Amino acid sequence: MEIIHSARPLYAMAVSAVAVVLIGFSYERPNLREFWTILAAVVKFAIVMSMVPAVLDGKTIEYSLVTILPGLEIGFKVDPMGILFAATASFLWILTSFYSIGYMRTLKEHAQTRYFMCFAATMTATIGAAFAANMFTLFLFYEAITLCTFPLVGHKETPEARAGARKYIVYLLGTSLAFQLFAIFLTYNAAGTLEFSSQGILAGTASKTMLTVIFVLFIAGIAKAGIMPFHNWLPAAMVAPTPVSALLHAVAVVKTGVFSILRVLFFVFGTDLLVDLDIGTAAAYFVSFTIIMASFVALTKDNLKARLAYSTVSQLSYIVLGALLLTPSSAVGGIVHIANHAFSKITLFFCAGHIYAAAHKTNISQLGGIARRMPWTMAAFFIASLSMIGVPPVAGFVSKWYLAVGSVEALNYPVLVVLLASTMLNAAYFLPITYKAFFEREKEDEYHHGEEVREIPIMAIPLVLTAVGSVIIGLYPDYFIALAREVIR
Amino acid sequence: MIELIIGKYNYWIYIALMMIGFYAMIAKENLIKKIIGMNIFQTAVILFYISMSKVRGGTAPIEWEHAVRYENPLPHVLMLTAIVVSVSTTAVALALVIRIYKAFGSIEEDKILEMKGDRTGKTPESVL
Amino acid sequence: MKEHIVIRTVSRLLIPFIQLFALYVIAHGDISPGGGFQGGVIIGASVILYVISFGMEDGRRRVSESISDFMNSAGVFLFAGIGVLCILAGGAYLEYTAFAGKAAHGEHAEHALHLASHLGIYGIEIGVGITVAAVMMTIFFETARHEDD
Amino acid sequence: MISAENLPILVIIIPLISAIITPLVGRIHRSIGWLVALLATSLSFAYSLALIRSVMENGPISYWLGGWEPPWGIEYVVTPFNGLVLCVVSFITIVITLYARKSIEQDVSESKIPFFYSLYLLFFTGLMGIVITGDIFNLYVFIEISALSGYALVAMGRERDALIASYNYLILGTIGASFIVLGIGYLYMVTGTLNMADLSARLPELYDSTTVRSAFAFFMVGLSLKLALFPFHIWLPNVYTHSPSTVSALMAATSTKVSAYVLLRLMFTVYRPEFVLTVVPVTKILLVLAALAIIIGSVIALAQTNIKRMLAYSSVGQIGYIILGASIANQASMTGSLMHIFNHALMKGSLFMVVGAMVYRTGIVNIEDMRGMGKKMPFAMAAFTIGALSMIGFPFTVGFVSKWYLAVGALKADMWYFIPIILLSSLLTAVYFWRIVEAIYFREKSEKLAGLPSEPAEAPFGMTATTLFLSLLCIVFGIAAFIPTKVAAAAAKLLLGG
Repeated sequence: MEIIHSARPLYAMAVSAVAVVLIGFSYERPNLREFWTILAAVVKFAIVMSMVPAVLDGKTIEYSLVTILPGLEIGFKVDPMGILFAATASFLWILTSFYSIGYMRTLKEHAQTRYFMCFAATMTATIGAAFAANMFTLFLFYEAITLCTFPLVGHKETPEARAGARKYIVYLLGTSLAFQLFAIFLTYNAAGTLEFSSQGILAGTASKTMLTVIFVLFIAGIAKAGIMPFHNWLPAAMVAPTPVSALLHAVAVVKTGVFSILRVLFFVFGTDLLVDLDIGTAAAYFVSFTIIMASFVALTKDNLKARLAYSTVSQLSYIVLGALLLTPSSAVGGIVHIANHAFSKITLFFCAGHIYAAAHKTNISQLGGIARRMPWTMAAFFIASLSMIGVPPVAGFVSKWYLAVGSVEALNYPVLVVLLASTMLNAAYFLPITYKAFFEREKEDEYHHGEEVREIPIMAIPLVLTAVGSVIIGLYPDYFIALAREVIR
Repeated sequence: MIELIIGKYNYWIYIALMMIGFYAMIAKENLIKKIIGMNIFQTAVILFYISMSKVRGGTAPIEWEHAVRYENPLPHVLMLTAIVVSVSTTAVALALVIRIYKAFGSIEEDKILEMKGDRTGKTPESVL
Repeated sequence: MKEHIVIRTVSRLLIPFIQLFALYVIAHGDISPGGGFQGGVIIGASVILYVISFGMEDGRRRVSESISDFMNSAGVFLFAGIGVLCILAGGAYLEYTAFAGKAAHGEHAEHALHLASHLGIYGIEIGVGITVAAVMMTIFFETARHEDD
Repeated sequence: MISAENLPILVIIIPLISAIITPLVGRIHRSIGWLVALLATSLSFAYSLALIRSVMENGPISYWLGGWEPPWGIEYVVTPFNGLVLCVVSFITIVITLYARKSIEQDVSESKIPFFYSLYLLFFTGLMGIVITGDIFNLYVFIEISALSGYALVAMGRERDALIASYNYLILGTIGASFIVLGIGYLYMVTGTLNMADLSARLPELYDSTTVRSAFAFFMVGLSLKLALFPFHIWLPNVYTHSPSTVSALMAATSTKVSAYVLLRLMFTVYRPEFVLTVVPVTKILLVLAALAIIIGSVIALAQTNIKRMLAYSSVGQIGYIILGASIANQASMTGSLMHIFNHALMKGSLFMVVGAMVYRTGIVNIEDMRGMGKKMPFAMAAFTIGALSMIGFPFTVGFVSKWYLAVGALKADMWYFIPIILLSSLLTAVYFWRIVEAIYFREKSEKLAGLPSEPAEAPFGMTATTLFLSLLCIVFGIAAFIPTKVAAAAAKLLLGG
């Protein structure tokens, strides 16, 4: 495989780091400040996209920033999986920037400068995680994301926000320090390196028991992936402003989690070793449990964001499941689902935030007839929920299809049943919302008198775009599938 | 056994003194008594060193025509330093006790501990 | 105790001799028992005796705080300074023989080295003596100070 | 004039002479004392750097005091091991000196300021002397010099409790030092030498002697007291809590580190590694104590309401790390231990400096009252956050580097069970630091803070700048860790007899 040495991944990261500083300095001029955010988002996306052709040609771009200690290197490697994640995240950042501006200004939130600074910082860390060339770099950015998003989660500074933010940091920092770091120590001790390799680095380095321990520690340590029992932070983090929930808890944070798990599975352990260890199936059942349970919990939630949060927990586990089934098709399904779920879920969160900003509603039971006032929003919501359920031609179908094929290939029929069951459950908790919005009467007393509820363009446009995006991906999935196939090749 | 007790009597004395001093430092409530204990402790150490340097029938280690057999001068020199240290420690300790007495009105440890953290009393700054 | 005429007279008589003895001890410290430390203590003791018999104020008039502070520093400075002079003269720290300079290689080499090291030791002894005396006084004055000042 | 070979003595003698003249020149103008202190520490640091460079290039340096050849004379030795400690101590002291000027003006009454700097320099002299000397009795003398000036420095604290803290420190410190001097006496009795290198050569054949073993026991107890190794740590929290901010920072950053150095020096270079590992496996005891220190220090820190006291207990835990690494005693863990001497000096120094700045401006020491401090003192609190992250062991900070080495060392020695201990303490550290970070940024100002005038917000420039500088170094050396690691690895190799 051809290797290009280039600092481009670093630039892609640095753009938003520079933006952090610029945003900080222009705190007195909101327009300039927002301009920096958008400029950084666009430039970042452009840099990321400029690396795509090379990656599709089967090349990797590598850059070593600094070697902290022998064996501990901050290095970047742009490979198909990384670029898939980076492209998704940076593209959605552009839309989220617009959406954020609309949201923050409409609601006249406080501490907007801090908000945008942390947002840009989080994006820096996310891209860093996407391009991390070794487990140490990944861990570094994994932790950096936790820290940068902490102020965003606790943005409202109310007691609930603080409690949520505390839960958030306790879960994420706690598990990563206790388990993930432990696993990294053990990995380094066994393999003598932390560098990702497509064959895995752990094969034949330690006893089976030790490798199983490392595996379990990694899975437990990456709480960002929301696998039960370490999923509680995700609903707790919903106290954040909705754009944060949208980008961070549908894309950046949780996807970094599953991305890390995929990295660990494919590049630290390697598929062959996982087959040898024979822990894939057991873990797959474990993850399946999360899929089903989270769906059931989602059914019980009336708060729209909470329902979306549990849906996220469930959907994240699809990705992990895909990787754990250890067949090419399921792996493709899992990887593609990173992008698919990102587009769909961000749409759903955008809708939730838009409804809150425009109509000050947070609960599903209040949504009766809202589609009449916010037709675009609810249409987008409908499309995105179809994607969640896995109805063609929307994006979610593609990944679900590959997952189902993979489970058949692996002769793992229980998992197939889980997939189908969860599809039913998804339908059960998403479709009633749409039904309510379109076909129920709105309750008069629910509205503030004299206040006209209407859609806010700067918020509506991004969510329509993401909905359209998920349809396009559903219709033309080849691009992403090509990337995903590069990963497992 | 007798040999052990009598033949090495210097060590027994030093250990006894050391234990007395140590006990006083740890167990006495009175701060001055603690300092006295500390002095006994340090004296025990000095005694130990000096007895170590003894040469049977040796004279003082000075430039002198009779000094054919003389005692090891090095421990003496070391103990000169140790005495200086001990004097300085005592001086610092006494100065502290004086200030403690001015600030708390007592040199009994249990009474002081009762008052500790009670900021209504005079601060050391104000008694200086 | 100020009113005790006997004590005052005896002290007045004794103190000069005590101090003379102190100087003797310092001066003979290089080859016989004694030296700066002991001599210094004796000087300090003489001042303390003076204070005991004539009182604090009188004592402080003789040896004011600034003088004892100055002596404190000056003694150590002398000590350390001689060490540094040795370095400047080309030897190691406190290598007095460095003072002999070229004479160390001349015909009277042994004599020169002997003289140099004695000179060095005398300087050190005097420094130590000054400091110890001053420290004794300072400790005494500080601990004997009245509560109200 | 002053040639390079005299550097080892100059490192000591310059602060010593400066300490003497400070009270005199301080009479002319009170800020001259500070200038002298700054000059002396800077020169010491410059010479230490020159020394370590020379050592890394040309091998160890030996200096004969008074031209007397060791083992008869006193010898000063510089190796990569103590060169590193010399640099750390003098560097941190410069930074704290810069910081001290304003802080001390508030903490110490004006007439005492020259004396403060005099004691400060003496303390520094003692520490440098401890590190550089190659003579075991000289070591004791320097220990006492630094300890005596340390007692006086602590007693300068603003509250009267400082006097009690200082007194207890004095009593325990004297016990510790007397034990050390007894150990020295025992060694001298059987070997007839006081030179460390000479001792090291003569001791192996005497390892079975009860005298040599008792000497070792005396050293261990004495140094554990000086080091505040659990369970000998009781003096430390009070001392750190009540002494002036500058002194807390200085002591936290240097004096326990130097004691740790002495422990390592005695364990591995006077006695040999085989003695502490196999003949009298004291490392096994130390491992247990270190693990207890790490956990208990963190747990007690969790329960504190006074920030200074919390940091003090956290120090107890961190000392455990240093001892843990040394007791595992392989190349990686020893490197980690030495790195942690340096790293902990940086982070704890900066944290205490933040607290000092906060006390200077607001007088707040209770964690409860720190709510909303981020809005008042953003720079100081940024430094606090960095320090806190470093204490947690966040990657990109120095705390991670030493923890990494310790963990790798523990795994290499097949002592995997220490990893959960390290990680658990990281978690506890995260808890007790994070609750403060959260309180300072995400809470309304406390009543006490709101009651204070809003201007001036930050501590004076000298304090804020030095604090930030030190905390930035926590990041710089967390990224460029290979620079100190190179020295630490060389030192570790030396200690382990390779």
